[in-house]
Parts: sequence; structure tokens; C-alpha cells
Amino acid sequence: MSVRVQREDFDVGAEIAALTQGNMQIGGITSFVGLVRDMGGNTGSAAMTLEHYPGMTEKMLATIDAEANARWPLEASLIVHRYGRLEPGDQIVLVIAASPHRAAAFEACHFLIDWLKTKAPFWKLEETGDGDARWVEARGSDDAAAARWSANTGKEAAE
Amino acid sequence: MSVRVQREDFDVGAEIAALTQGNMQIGGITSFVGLVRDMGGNTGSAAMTLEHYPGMTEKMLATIDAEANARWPLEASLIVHRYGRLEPGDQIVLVIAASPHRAAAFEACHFLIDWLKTKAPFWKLEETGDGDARWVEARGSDDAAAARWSANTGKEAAE
Amino acid sequence: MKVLYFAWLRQRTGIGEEDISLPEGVQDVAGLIEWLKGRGPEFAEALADTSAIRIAVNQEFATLDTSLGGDEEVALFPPMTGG
Amino acid sequence: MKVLYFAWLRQRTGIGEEDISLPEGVQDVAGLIEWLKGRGPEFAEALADTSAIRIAVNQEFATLDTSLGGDEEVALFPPMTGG
Repeated sequence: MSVRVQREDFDVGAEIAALTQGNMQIGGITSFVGLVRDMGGNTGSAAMTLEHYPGMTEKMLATIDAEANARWPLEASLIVHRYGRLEPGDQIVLVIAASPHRAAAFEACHFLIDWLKTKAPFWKLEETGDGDARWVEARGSDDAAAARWSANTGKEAAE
Repeated sequence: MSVRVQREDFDVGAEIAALTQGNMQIGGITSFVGLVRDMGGNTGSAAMTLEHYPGMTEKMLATIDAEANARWPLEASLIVHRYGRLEPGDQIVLVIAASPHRAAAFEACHFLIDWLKTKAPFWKLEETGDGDARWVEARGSDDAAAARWSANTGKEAAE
Repeated sequence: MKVLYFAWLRQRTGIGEEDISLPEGVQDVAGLIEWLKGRGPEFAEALADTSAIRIAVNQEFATLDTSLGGDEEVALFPPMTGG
Repeated sequence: MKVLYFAWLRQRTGIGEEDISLPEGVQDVAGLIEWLKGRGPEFAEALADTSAIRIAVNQEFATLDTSLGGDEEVALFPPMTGG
């Protein structure tokens, strides 16, 4: 159970190794990496700047992480979220869930990223390529994805 | 779309990087790593040896990989499965699915490992700690996990 | 009390963070927002549609009717788009 | 034809891979298994419960009634436990 908010990039393999090594109860590790997609079309660069709310961000990520650990039998979990300016192809976020059982690892990891998307105070300012920039709007599909977990206690994945 | 069967260990971070770098359409990468769990209890070591059917293994993995790519809009996918003797904590299998959309990446990755478990010709011989060894029995829960995807075309994740 | 603005709320108000005293008569977040709107057109415009605004009080999600005593950290921001 | 055995089928028969000619009268996998069982007690025992055996013909999953012509690669093994 650990969360980090940082400007620097991260190394998925190293994070997985550090989080899980020495723990022989782990049968499966699911990880998710979010990348900056090039939504550019003809607008050229689709670089973006991620703003966040220092203090509250860490608090919300820790709350989400604790919720995942309460719902699923996890041996280890991690959320790393970057802020600052990022370019297409750059890594934005890393979520890892490790469990004795693979279904729990998958569900917890999916839950973590779905909840994070709607509950962690980050905002994306997308460069439009003409020197201007626009705030990315929240998507209804993200709300729907997060809501999916509201009535789900996750116990079905504990086997 | 790529599969490998090998004795050697793998580096998750390096595999993700090699698979996805330069592709600016990828928004999310889900990966799963299966580890040898210590089921030991009092029996000491729970090392195991993975036997497989060379030729058919590669063929089945490629078929499963193609099925995932047909069901979900993936930009990249990878299956790496090890064989030979492995010890508790060792990595057994790596599955990666990368897509513009995170739900597709999650579902395709979960599908790949669920199908692989029941359709790829691997067999685990577990050391019992007293110099003896026993063949691990197939689990009904693995059949159920694989069957869950039979009626599911995956289109709901394509957004 | 401390008031923080993020994303386009920060840009439109021109303020990231400010310290204010709880205005007389303000008892909840809705009252604070009404008071802020009276400070000038940039505030009136930025805060016009409260359905587009998310609220945190002391770094926990809050609503328009969350009570304020005067020593809180209140943050106003649009729906989140991280991850 | 080539016949392969894996996991405990390999151990119990003592054979990993062998080349045989299609025995007279054998037309499908069920017939082949019956014929193999007649080769000795280790085969009779290993192949006694066909519900515990999975079959591949030319590296594709097959069933007891899959036809055999004589030039196939037939593999017999328990349910898989990889991943």
C-alpha cells in the first residue's frame, strides 16, 4: 500500500520488482500504465500539462488505495501519478495490484484506475498546437466506469 | 501481436517499452505477471518444473493472441511463457495488452491469461519437499474463468 | 480561511490561492460562492455554473451546503481529468 | 504416425514420443487409445480414464472420435496447468 505523486518518470519493471520481491504469497501482479495519447490529428503536438492539488492528491490516492485493499485480498499495491508537462507517449500513471489470486489482482487494479480518474484532483491542460491550450473535459464514460464499482464489494474475486 | 516460449526470465519494464514505444495511439497498457507462489506450508520448497508441448504451445498462444486482437481494439499485445524449473517468487508468465482505451486493455489482458491457463499445453510438476514431486491438478475455477469469455465478444470495451 | 482555485477556475479568477476572512453572513459553501461572485466580473463568470464546479473542504469532497466556520481550506475546481 | 505423451502420461507410459504405424482397424483416436492399452499394464493404467485425458491431433485439440489416417501427430496429455 503506497502512493506517490511526482514530476519524474517511473520504471514499471523496477516498481513491480521493488513492490513484490521477497513476497512468496503473490501469485499474480496486474499493472496498468496510462500514456499520453496523440489526439492531435492536424493540430500537431498534443503535449499536455497536468495540474494537481498538492496535499489533497496524496490523501485521495491513499484513500482509494485503502479502499482497494479493503475490498480485495492484496499482498501489495502501488499508485504513482505524475504531474507537470508531458508529451505524447509519455507515461502518466502507474497502478499495480498484487494478490495470491489473479482475478483479485485484475479487479483491484482496474478499480484503482477507474476510481482515481474521477476522485483524484488532477486536471489536464492540452496544448492545441497553435500556441493555445484547452482544459480537457471530464468524460461521462469515466464516471460510468467509476460508478460500476460502487455496488461491488469485490468479494467474488477472493475465491 | 507476439508470443514467446522461453526458459529465460523476462524484464516486464523492458518488454512493455519495446512493445509500445513510438506508438502514440496507445492510451493504456495492462500487464499481468504470474509468479510461483509458495504453497509450501511445512513441505519446504515449492519449486516446480513446467513442461510444455513445443510447437503446439507457440501455435496455441498465437491463436489466443489473435483472438484477443479480433475481440478488442489493441495496438499491441504480448505473451511470454517460461518453461523449465522455477522457484517460489520466480516469474512464470507475462501478458501485455495495449489499447487506445483502458477498458479494452484490461479486458484483453484478463482474457489472454484466462484462456492461456486452460488452452496452452503446459503442465506443472511441483516438488513436494521430500524429494518427491506431484503433477498439479487443473482447477475448476480456471475452467470457469476461461468459460466466462466464451459468450463475450468484447465489443462493449471498444467504446 | 484559505480558498484555492484549480484549472480553469484558477485561470479565470486569476488566483491560485488566497487567504480571506469568513464574510459576514456566510455559513456554507454556497454562501461563500455567492459572496465570491460579488467580487468582480471574473469571479461572477467563473463561478456562474456551480454544477460545473467540484468542492473540497479541508481536502475532502464537500457540497454546496457544507458548513463553514472560518478556519477551513476551501478548494474550487472543475471535474477531475487525471489518470 | 507420431504419438506424444506429456506430464503424468509420459511418466506412467515411460515414453515421451514414439513412431508407430497405424494399427489395423484403428480409424480414430478412441481406437488408437484402445490399441495402446493392449500394449501393457503401464499403458492400460495410464489410459484407463479417458475423461482425464486431453487429445491433440496435428497440434490442434481433438476428441475421441477424431479420425486418423496414419500420418498424424497425436498427443495425449492431462488438462493443462500453465499460466
